[in-house]
Parts: sequence; C-alpha cells; structure tokens
Amino acid sequence: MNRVINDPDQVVEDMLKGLLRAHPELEATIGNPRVIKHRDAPQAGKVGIVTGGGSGHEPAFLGYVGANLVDAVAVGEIFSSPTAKSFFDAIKAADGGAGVACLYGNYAGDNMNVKMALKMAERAGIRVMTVVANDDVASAPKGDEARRRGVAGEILMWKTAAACAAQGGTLEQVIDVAQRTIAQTRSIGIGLSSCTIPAVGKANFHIEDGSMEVGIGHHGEPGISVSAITPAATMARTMVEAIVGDLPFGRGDRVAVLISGLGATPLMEQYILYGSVAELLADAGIEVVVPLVGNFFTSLEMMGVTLSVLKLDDELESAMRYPCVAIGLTVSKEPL
Amino acid sequence: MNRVINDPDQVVEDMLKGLLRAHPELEATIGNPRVIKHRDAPQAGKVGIVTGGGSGHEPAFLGYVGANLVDAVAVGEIFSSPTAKSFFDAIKAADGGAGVACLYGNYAGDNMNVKMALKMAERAGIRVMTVVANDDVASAPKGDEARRRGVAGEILMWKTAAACAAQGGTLEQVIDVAQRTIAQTRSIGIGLSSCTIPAVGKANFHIEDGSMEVGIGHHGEPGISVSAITPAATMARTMVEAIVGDLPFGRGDRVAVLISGLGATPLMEQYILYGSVAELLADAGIEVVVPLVGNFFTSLEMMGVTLSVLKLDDELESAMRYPCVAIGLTVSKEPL
Amino acid sequence: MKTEIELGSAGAVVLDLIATINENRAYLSEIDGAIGDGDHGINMSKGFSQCRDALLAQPTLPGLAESFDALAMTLLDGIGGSMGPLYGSVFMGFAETLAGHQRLDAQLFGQALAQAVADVQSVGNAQVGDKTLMDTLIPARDAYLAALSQGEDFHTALGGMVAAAEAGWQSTKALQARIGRAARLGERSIGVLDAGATSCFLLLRTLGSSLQSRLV
Amino acid sequence: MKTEIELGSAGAVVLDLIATINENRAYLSEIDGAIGDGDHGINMSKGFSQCRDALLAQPTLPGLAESFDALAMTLLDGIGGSMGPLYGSVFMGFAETLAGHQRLDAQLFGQALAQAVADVQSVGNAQVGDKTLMDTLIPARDAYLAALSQGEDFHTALGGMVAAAEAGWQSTKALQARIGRAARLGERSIGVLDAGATSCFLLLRTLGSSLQSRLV
Ligand SMILES: Nc1ncnc2c1ncn2[C@@H]1O[C@H](COP(=O)(O)OP(=O)(O)O)[C@@H](O)[C@H]1O
Ligand SMILES: Nc1ncnc2c1ncn2[C@@H]1O[C@H](COP(=O)(O)OP(=O)(O)O)[C@@H](O)[C@H]1O
Ligand SMILES: [Mg+2]
Ligand SMILES: [Mg+2]
Ligand SMILES: [Mg+2]
Ligand SMILES: [Mg+2]
Repeated sequence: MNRVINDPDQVVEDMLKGLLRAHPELEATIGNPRVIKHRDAPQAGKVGIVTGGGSGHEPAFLGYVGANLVDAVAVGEIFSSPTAKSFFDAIKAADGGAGVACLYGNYAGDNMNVKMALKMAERAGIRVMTVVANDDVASAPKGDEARRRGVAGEILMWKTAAACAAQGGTLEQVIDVAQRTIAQTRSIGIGLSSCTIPAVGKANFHIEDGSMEVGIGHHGEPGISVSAITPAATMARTMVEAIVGDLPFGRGDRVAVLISGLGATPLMEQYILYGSVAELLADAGIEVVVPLVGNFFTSLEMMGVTLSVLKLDDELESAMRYPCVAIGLTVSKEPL
Repeated sequence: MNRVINDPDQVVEDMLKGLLRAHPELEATIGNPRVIKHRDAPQAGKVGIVTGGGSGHEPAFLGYVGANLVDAVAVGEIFSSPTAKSFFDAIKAADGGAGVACLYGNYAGDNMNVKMALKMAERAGIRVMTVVANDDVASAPKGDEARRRGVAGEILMWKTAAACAAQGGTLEQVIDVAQRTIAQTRSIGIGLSSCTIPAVGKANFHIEDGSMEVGIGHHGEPGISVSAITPAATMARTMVEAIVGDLPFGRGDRVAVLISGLGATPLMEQYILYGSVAELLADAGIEVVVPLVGNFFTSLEMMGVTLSVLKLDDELESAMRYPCVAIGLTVSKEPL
Repeated sequence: MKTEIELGSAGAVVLDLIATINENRAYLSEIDGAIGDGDHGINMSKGFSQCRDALLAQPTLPGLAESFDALAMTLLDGIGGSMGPLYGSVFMGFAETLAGHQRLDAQLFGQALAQAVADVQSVGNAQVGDKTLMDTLIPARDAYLAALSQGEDFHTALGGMVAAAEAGWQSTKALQARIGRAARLGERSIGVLDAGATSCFLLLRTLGSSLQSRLV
Repeated sequence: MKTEIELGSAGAVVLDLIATINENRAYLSEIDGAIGDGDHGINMSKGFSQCRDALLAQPTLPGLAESFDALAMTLLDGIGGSMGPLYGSVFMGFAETLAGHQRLDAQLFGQALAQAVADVQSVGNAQVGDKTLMDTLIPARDAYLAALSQGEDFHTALGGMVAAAEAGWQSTKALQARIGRAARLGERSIGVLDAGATSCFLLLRTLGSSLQSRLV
C-alpha cells in the first residue's frame, strides 16, 4: 500500500499540522492539539456545536468545522474514538454561555468518551446536550434503532443544527433540530474494497474482486450481505429500498440526498449512482430538493459509497440551504 | 476492480445523467449532450470561458462550470479528447458576443480538436482566443515548455480568467490573465498506483508496491523517475524543488498552492503533504496566501498527488479570492 | 493485626499497576489478537506509561488517592476508544472514594471498589457473561464485599478478591462475546480468554498484593 | 479515354471507404495494440459507421463532395482523440475542394489531395518519418502530383498514388515513432507498422480503385 505519509504512528499529528497551515480559520485549542476549533468559537450567546470521532474519515469530522457549521471537533486516532478529555475540551472551546450541542455517532467508544466528557462538563458548569446519530439502517433491524451506527447522516445533523444555532436558536431548539434531522435520516453503504490503516499495514478486512458488501460500516463493519457485484442501477435499487422502507419515506416527501464516496471510488461513479437513486426516488414520488454528491465522509481509501436520505420539513430544508463555509461543505450566500 | 457503474461503455453518459439531475444550474446544450453549460450562459457582453478534456478527471473538467467560473465545457470519453464539434458547441454555448476564451490543456488530441473547433467558430463568426496550459514541469525539460502537458494548474487559470471575465474584462484582458496565470504556474505529480478504465478492464499501467513514479501524468504518462517510495516530507521536497527551481520562484513571492489527490489518496495524506510543502516554501521565503487541498483534478482511482504553485501578483491574487460557485471549487462571498 | 494503609505514602501502588501493564503489553495484545484487533496491550500501555511519566515528574510521589486520580485522568486524556473511559472510570471511582482520607481500611476499600464497579458499569453497560472486563471485576467486588460481611480482615478479603477475579477471568474462555469488537464473531468468540478481562485480572492481582504489602 | 467522374453520382465512393474501415476494424486495433493502446480500429469504425448511418438515412445518396463533407463532419462530431480532427481534416480538404464542381478530373483531384494533406498537416504537425499516417499520405500525394506533371492520365496517377501509399505505409515498420502514443516507447516502437499509416493506406487504396471504377 503506497501512501503519502511520514511515520505511520503520526499520521493524525501530521495531518493536523498541514490542515492548520492550510486553514488559518481553524486552530487547535490551547493545551489540547487534538481539538480543532473555529477561530471565531466560542461565540458569546450562541449554542456551541461540537462533534468528534476517529480519524480516517476526512473531510469528516474536522472538515465540518466552519462558519455556521461545527464550532469544535475532537479528533481521535484512525478509526478510534477521541479521548474523553478531547470531547470535553471541544465542549469547552465551543461554549459561548448558551450551552453546547454535542452531536456524534453511535459507536461504543464515542458513547463512553462522550459520557465521561459530560461528567467533566457538568463539573465545569457547562450545559451540554447530546444527540447520537444512528442513521445506518444496515447496522441493526427496525425496532432496534438504538443499536444502529451513525454514518454520513451525521453531516446533515451538523448542518441543520448549526444553522439553527447560527440563527440564535436555544440549546433546546438546536437539539430538537438535530434530533429531528437524524430521526428523519436513513443511510446505507456498499463496500467494494478494503482499506489499510497505515500503522497496521495490512488490509482492515477483505472484499473479493467481483463482490460487494451491502450495509458495510465506515470501518468495514460487516453489512447485511456479501453478494456478486451488480450494476450501479441495481445497487441504487438495493440502497433506496432499504432506506425508503425503513422510515418510511413516501409520495410527496421532499428530501435531501447525500451520496458519499468511501475514498477511492471516483466522483464519476458517485454521479452514476446518484442518477439511478434520483430516478428511483422520483418514481416513488419523492422529490430531491437538496442533492449532495462527493467524498463527504470517507473510510481511508475504501472503494464504495454510502447513501443518506433526509426527509425534510420546511425548517430543515431552509437549514440545509443556510450559508456555511467549511472544508467539507460550503453553501454559498446567494446572489454571489 | 469493483466499480459503481452500469455499462462500461456508457460511463460518461451515465455520469452526465446523474450530474445534471443533481445540479439544476448545469445543463447539456441542445443538440450536443457532450457539452455542459451553466444555466446562465451565455451572458450578453461577458467573455465566455470554455474548457474541455477527457473524462475520468472529475471534478475536472465539468465540475468547474459554475457562477464566475467556466461557462461551458466539452466532455470527452475517459482519458480522450472531446470532439472538435463538442469544443465548437461549447464555444457557441459560451459566446455572449464578447468573444470566448478557450482554456485547455496541452495534449495532442485536445490541441487538434480545438484547432478544428476554431475553424468552425471562425466560419460561425465567433471570436475565440485560446490559452493552452503547460504547467507540468516533469513532462519536458526547461526550454522546451511548449511540449509540457497541462495538469491541475489549469484550474488556477480557469479561476483567474473567469474572475476577470466576471468583472467585465475584455477577451484580450481575460486571455492575458489566463496566459499570465499558466506562465506563472508550475506543477508536478507523484503516482503511487495505477487506475483502470472501466471499458478496458485492466490497469492502465503499473506501479510496484513500494515504488513511486515522480512526474507521472494525469493518464499515467511516464514521469522523470521511478524510485522507492519516500516519506511524505521527502516527496514534498522532491516536488517543491522541481517546481521552485523551474520558474524560478523566490524569496518574497506570494503564491497559490494547489494540492490535488489523484483519486484514491485520502485527504488525510494530502494534508500531510501540504504541511511539508508549506514548510519548505516558507523556508524558501515564499508565502502561501491561497492554499487549496483536495481532489481537484483526479485520474480515476489512481493513488498519488499533484502539486501546483502559482506565483501571484495583486491582480491574480484578487482573482483567486473572487467569489465563485461550482462543484469543484466554491469561494464564498464574505461575510456570510 | 494489620488493618490499615497510609494513603499518603502508598502512591507506589499505582506504579506497581503501571509496571504490570507494561510487563504484559505483548501478552495482552496477543490475547486481543485472537478475537479482537490485537491492540489491547498497546492501548493500555500507552495510557499507563503516560501516567508513569507524569507521576515520576513530580518532586515527590503523590499519595494513593492522588495517584489514582492521575491515572484516571491520564487514561481519559491519553487513550480514546473504550479503554480510556472504562479504566478511567475504574480509577476515578477509587480516587473519588479515597479523596480526603488519611488511611485506607477494609471498609473504605470496599466502598471504593463498589464505586469503581458502579462507575465503569454506568459507562460501559456490560454485564457478567458479556465476555468483558466486567467478568473479572464484578465477581471480584462481590467476593471482597462478601468476605467483609463474613468478618474477614482486609488482607484476607483482598485475597478473596484476587481469587474471584482469577475465576471470573478464566470464565471468559467459555463465553460468547456479546459486547465490544469480538461480539461480531458470534460463536467464533468462544474458546479464548477476553483481553480486557485479562488486563483487569492482572491489575486486581497486583492491586491486591501491593495493598497487602503496605498494610500496617 | 476516361478522364472524369460525375461527382453527383459518386457518393458511393465514401460508402466504399466506410466498408474498408469496418472490414479492417479488428486488424487496425491489433496493429495499434503492438505499440499503441489497441483502439485504432474501434475509433475509426465508430466514426465511419456513424457516417454510414447518416448517409443511408438520406432519401438519395448525396454526391461525392457532400458525402466527403458528411464524413468529415461525423468524424469531427463523433470521435474525439486525434482521429476525429486528423481524418476529419483529410475529408474536409476533399469536400471543400470539390464543393461546387460537377465533375472531378485529374487536376481537381490533385488539388483536393494537396488540400487534404495540407489541412491534416496543419492540425497534426507530423512530418514524414514520424511514424504516423503522414508517412502514407505525403508520398501518396507527391506520387500523384508527380504523375500528373509527367502527363499521366487520371487512372494511372491514381495507381501511382496507391503504390506510393503502400510503400510509405511499409516504411513505417522500420521507423521509430516521434509523435503520438507510440513515441513514448522510443526504440521499442521500431519493427512494427504504424496503425494510422495502415488505415490511411487502406483508405487510399479503396479511394483509388473506387474512383478508377467510376471514370467516364
Ligand atoms: N462496554 C464494555 N464494558 C466493559 N468492557 C468492555 C466493553 N467493551 C469492550 N470491553 C473490553 O475491551 C476489551 C478490548 O479492549 P481494547 O482492545 O483495548 O479496545 P478495542 O476493542 O477498541 O481495540 C475487550 O476485551 C473487553 O474486555
Ligand atoms: N500528430 C499526428 N499526425 C498524424 N497522425 C497522427 C498524429 N498523432 C497520431 N497519429 C496517428 O494516430 C494513430 C493512432 O490512432 P488511434 O489509435 O485511433 O488514436 P490514439 O493514439 O489516441 O489511441 C497513430 O498510429 C498515428 O498514425
Ligand atoms: Mg483491541
Ligand atoms: Mg482497537
Ligand atoms: Mg490507439
Ligand atoms: Mg486511444
């Protein structure tokens, strides 16, 4: 595996060094280099938006720190939860006195570290509320939603909650928007090849040539089924069916669709998939009003894609369209 | 090679279908589905900006059609020049009466097809001027610049020229900006793995595990040397030295730096490389005032990176900062 | 009869715990390799070593409560994943219970142990039988408290704790993992020891003997 | 003596050219595979077949000038890469020279051929010896014009053109490619025929015989 790295044990440090050089609007917190905050955070009176997770998913998580987006992020080792202290330091960095919304994904390590961070925050007198994303329909059956993992739908939750916070929402309102967003989001992934953690040096798991893993997780967690690879249109059908039936989505719904490449799958193929997804949704009477296609949430150099669909209401739709600037997502103010 | 495609011979068509569904601001021209234009093009009195090239480099070329960026683009088969007719149709689609700047890369096929398109445009009474990008220092020795290929530096040329056009520049002024931009840009790539054209089905070329190809082209064109893979910091040194010595860049220069992943190299690694590049440039007294890191110009699922450096003057710097919105590059209007 | 420990001078107990983890670094990773991702020794040793550096950098070694606190905080600060919060909770439970006390007696240690177990369980939500470190920790606590209620002295109760920890640790071999990384393997997780249960036994054994040796 | 061709009824010459390319699709790709990327037959046949469809869709077959123009435009419209503009230029050169004429005589064909060569050269910038289709085309033109200046008739001059095309084509075997994809291979490009030179010879041979058969 040919990589552009120095010491495989220092990839996160080296990445942060480059990131901070390239983005003067981002900075590490004093005392904790594993917390990246926006230059303007905390903003007095604004609810702080915090997230965090393992590295290797870039631009997630740190690429969503930005204006009208996430205020501070806790950065973990590759595919491993940030420390409790880092979550706490991110919370501190984002706290402008109006409380902090900590919006993260449903993984054992993240859950535990956030829990400990909340204890620390309580001791420090910072009001924190959390929403844990569980949008991945493939990770547990319907009825057992609390066990589902959070995947690319997290981005949608950060986007809407941050828009609410930027417009002066209270902590309760921000949490409500985040909660509603993730409750109305369903995601599923298809994996086409493995990835290699530089410090480990061998593939994290294995997918045969000619096979695909439907429902794969962001770290290669096993999916629902391994089967012979199908045309993109069939992949789209598999994914759309799994998602649409779960919420369920139906005729007349307006949705945001986010297709993310997992790392090595070209943008060309992501658009091929999007074409079929949009067609299937249209056939089901579901209108895509916010389409997002790109490498939004990756798994190192895995091949594959994830699909996330969010059922919008008016508030969520306008939150999705609210201007923001970050590495991973920029919504420009109109007119230019 | 596991792909998200339908018919391997239809990947470009299928991509365009998805792209157009996802981006209502883009449209195919009437009569030529291989020309993608901005909804608002042509703009009366504005110089039209046109480019084009083979597919497989997404978001290049079509991802740079956007507000205050490229007006229309000719879309070729994977790694193959668009037809002369497509270049001509793109020129027609971009012509708002003030002439068209056709800004493309120095490849035999593109050169010939553009030449033929110019004949057609002349017959149709459209004034067209061209700039052909030749920023890749590795593709021919100094002194033989006319033989050099155009790579990711093309993006910088589109950006500055389009900003000039958006601000009412004449065709001569736009061409001057594009010309100056590419004349002051140097690029070099390092390839770490090959890629597979879906319709061909086998790797385009070969790079050993543990090896890197310095100076590789965007289609796997052989570089200057194949050597054992080095740490990212050493790659950075190799690339910076090749670039800085060629123009040459020197103490006191202000530059834009664009690092692009070639497809499968994670953003994490691109930032690792950027950290070293920025440090080396700073050591040489060169200040990076516009840093861009991401998958801006890819080669399907190749692993590797390209580095482009543009020596700025005041006009080019403000052109780089001018707001624009496109799939590949959005510069937001400040303040949000 | 020896019934107490001077907390102010017992900080070295934590150094003993650290030494145990570092000595068993490779062993713990090897066990984790069978049904996990093979990094348990690395994870643990990373956090524990950081604490060792921090403690030794002090002009004088802090007391046991402060040393437990330092260990808890370094784990919460130094290792992400699950081990930071889980073992961080364990040692924070000890630290918080011991805080403000001069001496540690059998009663107070029982409170501390109970607190530690409650804290880690509230974070990790694992039960006996899930094939985790709780399979070591819960029986150890129960045995210790049972010994106390039967009137055993501190030394003997610690011995009972370690014996139960060992039995609990060994019980993980026959268990099917229901939590953590190994749970994915289903039945294939049966037949080998659990990594966290192993480190937990090693820590409790060292804790027991180190405390016993300091009884006055 | 037969000296002229009725242009209005000679559109089928272009159908002959198309048939030649389609018959040799596999052969041309095979030759390109040796030192190129193996798609020359595919590229050519794609564009030529499109033109066939377009011509046959017309109520009556257009004349030769219009048919050449249709071929040029379909190539420029239907195939990117290099073949579109190169062969597009060739046939546009013929079309433009013939446009407005009723009859094609030896003189006019000489002008058309010269124009075609000039156009393709202005686009591709290749010279004799670069191992491209110019190695077929330039000697063919020269031989044709030489024959005319020596007073040969149309039929004979066409024969001279084809013979020179064949010799030029064969000459590419010994050449080292200096242009196009094969140029990368340096000396390794020596020893095999050039794909474009091959298609160019096949086209000129068919053109020659097809015109000869239409002389009135
Ligand atoms: N929820 C939990 N409660 C208690 N212990 C747990 C829990 N989840 C995992 N463990 C323990 O963690 C151990 C693995 O630790 P380690 O290898 O360091 O972390 P990781 O699994 O993230 O690589 C398991 O052997 C198990 O004993
Ligand atoms: N500049 C040029 N002028 C004339 N002929 C050229 C030129 N460049 C390439 N060729 C011809 O093109 C042929 C290859 O055509 P083809 O395989 O269809 O295109 P590609 O090389 O893009 O795959 C070569 O054999 C050569 O004869
Ligand atoms: Mg482990
Ligand atoms: Mg681990
Ligand atoms: Mg070819
Ligand atoms: Mg080709």
